[in-house]
Amino acid sequence: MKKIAKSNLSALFAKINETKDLYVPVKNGEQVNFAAYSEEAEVDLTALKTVKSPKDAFFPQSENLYTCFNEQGKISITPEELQDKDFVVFGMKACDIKGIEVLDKVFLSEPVDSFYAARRQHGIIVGLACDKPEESCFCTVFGINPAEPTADVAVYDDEDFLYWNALTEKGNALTETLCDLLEDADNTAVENKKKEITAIAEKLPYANLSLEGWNGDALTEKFDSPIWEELYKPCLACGTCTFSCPTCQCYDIKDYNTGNGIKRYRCWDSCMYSDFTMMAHGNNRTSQMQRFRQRFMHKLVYFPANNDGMYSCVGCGRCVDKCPQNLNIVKVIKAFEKGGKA
Amino acid sequence: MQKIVERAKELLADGTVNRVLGWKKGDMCFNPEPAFFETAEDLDENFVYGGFCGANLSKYMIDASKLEGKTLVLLKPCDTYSFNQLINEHRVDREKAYIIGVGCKGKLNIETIKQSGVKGILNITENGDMLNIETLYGNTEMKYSDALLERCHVCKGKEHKIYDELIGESQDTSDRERFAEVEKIEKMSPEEKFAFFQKELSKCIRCNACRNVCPACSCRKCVFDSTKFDSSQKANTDSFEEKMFHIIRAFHVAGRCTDCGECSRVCPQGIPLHLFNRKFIKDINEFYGEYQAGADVDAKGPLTEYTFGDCEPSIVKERG
Amino acid sequence: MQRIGVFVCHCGSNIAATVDVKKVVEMVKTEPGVIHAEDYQYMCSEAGQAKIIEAVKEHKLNGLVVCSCSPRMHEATFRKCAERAGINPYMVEIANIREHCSWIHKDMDEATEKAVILARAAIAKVNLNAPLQAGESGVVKRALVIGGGIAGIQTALDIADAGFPVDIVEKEPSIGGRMSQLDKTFPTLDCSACILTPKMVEAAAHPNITIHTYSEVENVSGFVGNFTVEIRKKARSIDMDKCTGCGLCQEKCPMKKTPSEFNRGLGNRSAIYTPFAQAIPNVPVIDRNACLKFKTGKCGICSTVCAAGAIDYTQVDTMVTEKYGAIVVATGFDMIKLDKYDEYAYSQSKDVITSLELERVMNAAGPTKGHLERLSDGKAPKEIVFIQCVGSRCADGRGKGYCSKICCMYTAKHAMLIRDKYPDVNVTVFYIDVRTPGKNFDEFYRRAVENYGVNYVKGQVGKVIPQPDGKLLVQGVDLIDNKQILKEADMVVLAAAIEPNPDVRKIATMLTASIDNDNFLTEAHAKLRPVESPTAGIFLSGVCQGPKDIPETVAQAGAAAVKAIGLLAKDKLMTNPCTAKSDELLCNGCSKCANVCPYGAISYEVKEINDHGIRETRRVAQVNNALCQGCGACTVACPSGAMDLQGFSNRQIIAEVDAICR
Amino acid sequence: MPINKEFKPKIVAFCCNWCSYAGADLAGSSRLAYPADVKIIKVPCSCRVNPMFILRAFEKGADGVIMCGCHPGDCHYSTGNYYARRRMTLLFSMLDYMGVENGRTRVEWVSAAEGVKFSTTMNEFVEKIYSLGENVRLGDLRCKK
Repeated sequence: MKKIAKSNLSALFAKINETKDLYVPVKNGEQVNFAAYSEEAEVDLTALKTVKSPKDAFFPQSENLYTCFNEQGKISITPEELQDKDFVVFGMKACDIKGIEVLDKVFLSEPVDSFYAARRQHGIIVGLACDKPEESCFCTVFGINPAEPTADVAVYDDEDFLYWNALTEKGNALTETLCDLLEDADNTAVENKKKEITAIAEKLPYANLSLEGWNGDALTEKFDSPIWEELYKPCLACGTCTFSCPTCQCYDIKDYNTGNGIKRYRCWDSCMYSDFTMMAHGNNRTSQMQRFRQRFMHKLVYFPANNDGMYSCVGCGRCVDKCPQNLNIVKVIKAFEKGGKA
Repeated sequence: MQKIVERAKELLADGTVNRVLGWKKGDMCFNPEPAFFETAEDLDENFVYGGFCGANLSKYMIDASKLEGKTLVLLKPCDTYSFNQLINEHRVDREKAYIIGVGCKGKLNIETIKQSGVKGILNITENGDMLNIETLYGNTEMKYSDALLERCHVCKGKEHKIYDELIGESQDTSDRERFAEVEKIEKMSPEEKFAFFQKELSKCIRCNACRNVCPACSCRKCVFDSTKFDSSQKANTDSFEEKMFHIIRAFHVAGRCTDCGECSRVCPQGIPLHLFNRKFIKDINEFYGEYQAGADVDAKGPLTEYTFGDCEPSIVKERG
Repeated sequence: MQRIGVFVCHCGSNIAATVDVKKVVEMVKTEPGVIHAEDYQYMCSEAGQAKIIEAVKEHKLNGLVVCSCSPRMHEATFRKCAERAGINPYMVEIANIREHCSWIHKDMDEATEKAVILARAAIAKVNLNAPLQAGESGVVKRALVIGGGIAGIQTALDIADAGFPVDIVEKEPSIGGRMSQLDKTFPTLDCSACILTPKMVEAAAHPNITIHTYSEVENVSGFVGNFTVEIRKKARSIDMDKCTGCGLCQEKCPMKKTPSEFNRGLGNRSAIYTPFAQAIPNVPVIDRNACLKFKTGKCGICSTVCAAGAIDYTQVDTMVTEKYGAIVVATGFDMIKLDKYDEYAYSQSKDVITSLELERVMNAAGPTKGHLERLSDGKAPKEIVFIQCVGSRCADGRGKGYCSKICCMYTAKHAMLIRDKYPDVNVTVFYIDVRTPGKNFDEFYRRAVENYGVNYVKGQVGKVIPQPDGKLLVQGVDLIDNKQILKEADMVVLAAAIEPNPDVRKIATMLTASIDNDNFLTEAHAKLRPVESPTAGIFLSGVCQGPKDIPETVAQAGAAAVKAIGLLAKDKLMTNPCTAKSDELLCNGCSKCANVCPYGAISYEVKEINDHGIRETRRVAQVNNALCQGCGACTVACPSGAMDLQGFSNRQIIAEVDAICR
Repeated sequence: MPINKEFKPKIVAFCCNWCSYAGADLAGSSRLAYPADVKIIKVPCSCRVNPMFILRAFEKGADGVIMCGCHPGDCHYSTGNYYARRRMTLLFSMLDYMGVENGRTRVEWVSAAEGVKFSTTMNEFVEKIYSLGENVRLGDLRCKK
């Protein structure tokens, strides 16, 4: 266990930034999002949840795959280079880290996504224990402990100090490079902090949410339920839930015409969009009810059915906070618990 | 609220309407959702109308207009402008709507409350002019007027522009100059203006919430989703794309936007999107005479009208 | 992707001197879609065109780009050439490398580079071109004239003389219009009835003219060459075939106290009446609101006295539906209401009258049998004041912003006639300006001043105050002498502004003809197409388009007739294929496009749409290709991009932009 | 004109078929020079110009966009340029509001007889764009070479 005075954090960031790329929660206006570190950036470690999850660091909202260039009829193709520089994502929460595990299931199973794999290889996660869990949090429902981020390094914020606990080899290596700035510390403060967090976590309004019945066996029963018809109606078909979600992994591949060539890129897509998986004949899901159902069935039924029971929801509560019309996965789960007419 | 429920039940019972479009209680006091009710029991059990019922229900009437029979829709004063505009554009059917204009004393913004530093909110109760806030980390309070949505501070007035009947009292909440923010930006240097919008728009994640909630953005297929225009985009790949999207979106609703403020309410990144629409409104007022979209159901709209003596585009330069 | 041939013209040395045409050919060869590129001395020559045709055949081209002079010069040539080569003429685009390039640039490298870019833009466009077919539509060889005043009569006569059947629809019981109410006409002072009546008779007798009086247009559908019009023939209560026009019924009618419209309410008429003696048709109508028979069921005198048995109390309105190729609007004008100008005491004194009322007073068939007398007490006036511009050129919003144009002349006429017949009567005219452009008009006005001693005062009248002794105290100002004027008058005549017939807005809506804020119909072009409405097949005759005097009205009536004849003479109309087209799957039915269409070419249909398997009833825009002129206003008004313009589609223009900016 | 060999601006001119395109032709036949940086796109009427086209030009790297149409009152289609005028006024005002240099956009009414005006306008506009330099505030970086 190490520690660093919070007043000295900028030195720590600067040090990391010397050799690696560094992503930290940065405040812009009233919103905090992960962004590349710079001296001018207003780093904010107090915000519990960034608006967008930090999955961007591993699976960017948009990334180039390759570039075609046309010069007088001669076409050249340049693939985008894979990530080859180490980078640190500082301040990820336990739920977001679990979100990356969900993405791993998708992108690291065959066929492996080389862009994602390269980022995972070079990415070092510094997890920050949740100082003050909020009312929309329900990570514990998915067996996540907000006090124990399963990162390369787990960090605890306690008054004047950040406590630093390397958990993996990558974490140790990073700690090594920062040894000048970190000092040794005992576990007391961290243990107290963990107890504090756990105590709050137990009191969270959604702590007792039950996932009973949400598994692959319930596929037809859930799919055919009339409850969806009642639930989806206020849905605007926007992508707020999808784009703030730490586990959503759908993307679209598109071409951008630069005038002299094409940049082929992929970008996040949302199953809530009416043109999601649009094909020449039209769309395989023709109504918003079907699209709405797809999102939750995928998170709570299809994904666990195909991934040894791992849900592709981590209870971060971003969709609970951000849905413009106040729909969310918690309301869906509760509606089914009640059998409709929530 | 009880009055609304009673009246809604009467109208359901006597067959005037087949369903009620209102707000349903959430699992927290601050997250009610728009909902359709078809039975008296459902209304009794789930209906809510309170400070957090900010959602403008008029756009849901596009789909409700296609349903059998009439829908009772609850519209706040500002929502009625949107409804009128939708009638004007033949997107909703007046005959399919029974409108109860509901009173409004300003709607609350949970984001504003959270941004004031309140964390772990469990319950919020109104207590006169104050809100009592119960949280995981103790209790606190806040003035009702400090927790309002931006749009309520520049309220167009509490008069319903269209309704079949009215229920409930309203309170004036306007305490800011509608165009003050726009004017502030207009006074900036080009560099400052650019920096301001660059900073705000860099947050955009192209979730389309602003577009999808907007009652004026009622296109079956948005140009930004359509391949027809070669404008189909999804990504925030380059900062230009967000600019293009927001300029064109504002342009497409120019003269049609009622300034209902839903875009700014729903933006997950808190981008003050109303600053685009309100700029157009201000320009239209200055260049072509005062115009409030949705105030008059038969209005032609400033961009489908003209006069010989309209100002030239060079006015932009001349104003400096 | 098309198979495109690019043909670069030297235009002698016009292009080749500053643009390296060989290099252009080389550069464009690698552009997407280009199969073949060549240059030639004169592409527009027979030999040049032969090269194009040959290349089309050899390389199986389906799109052509010609880099040459302006399309305004030879686009038509190359389109015809394409047609001869067997490809659609709209698959041709011109890159203007002469007017827009070689002629304005000196540096060869610069001009060549620009020529290549212009060619690229044209190639990018052709890649998205689609073959277009000019449509054809038939022409119904019959015209409708709405309004039976001098404008309508003249237009109808001219069209009828050219051999086409014409129908006149007039809402009053007789044709004749305003001109029939006038006494004399300027500048020659002929009797109005003497020159109008023969025209009316001629129209009534013309084998090609059908007159529907006491009738109104109820509904119009269709488009240029093929309008369908429903006409309501109001119940006249007289069998027109039986009536001999003997007039006995009117003489015997006991209800004689109805104010006469024809005499502007200054005299009375019977309940069964013809508006005036020379009415055409000379068949009376029964005013059912005034008739005792209709009000109480008792009476029936007219029926008793009618030897021809023409009276028919049971008649009902009938509808006539007819097809027309062209429609001429000649709805004319009326005087404005003077209720906003009460300072002139029009409502307070019988001796304050409008100029049109004065026409009736001075007319031998009018309420005073042509004697100039005060309507209050029948005394001969000694002092008459004319006030000009009552409601015209009005900046304060009470009246009209425009000049009514005819008032200066008719006031000079009135003043002159009065001074001529009653030399002891003093005539004073208050005016803002005297406007007398027109052949012999200024001479006429000067005669009034110089030979007849009419007192013209430049200045406005503030107030007319009726005095207890029946006189009218006129408070005015003389701007030239800069003094207040107080004048006691026996009569005051107001030159009230004229305004389009109020019914015209309803008619314009039916015709989808555009109309301005003053209710004047708008011309297709203010200068170059002054007698056509922007809506194809609709023509404008007379004051419905703007204030006019009789000679101008007759001239315009003839011009409108010629335009209509030009249309009717055609067997088929070719339609411009570059028209707007609505994508029903994207259309919201919001009407923004229709709001900006100057031609009324967009209508809406509620129909079932199959949107990739989802069937829904939707309101969608439809473009009438016969009416659309291809301006594209609708395409920008449309937020969803459902409305696009063929030949200048969104994607085509964007492709050009991209090609230029890359 | 300032000589800056490095900077070659891209300038798009939308010209209506009936007046301004003919005005440009007249400038050409009168040999009234203007810089080759200006490339003309023919549209039937200024009302055909969608704000999207203008943003598209900037996106793809244009440094200035000018729209020319018939003088108000002279539109071949009667009313097209009135609508265009309102649209462009609002669009330009918005671009200005967002900090884009307002000299990069312009509307000029040029009749078929005004070859001189066309040429003068283009010379002025190009000069303005040179003085503003490269357009960095609007435009997609992916299109920059």
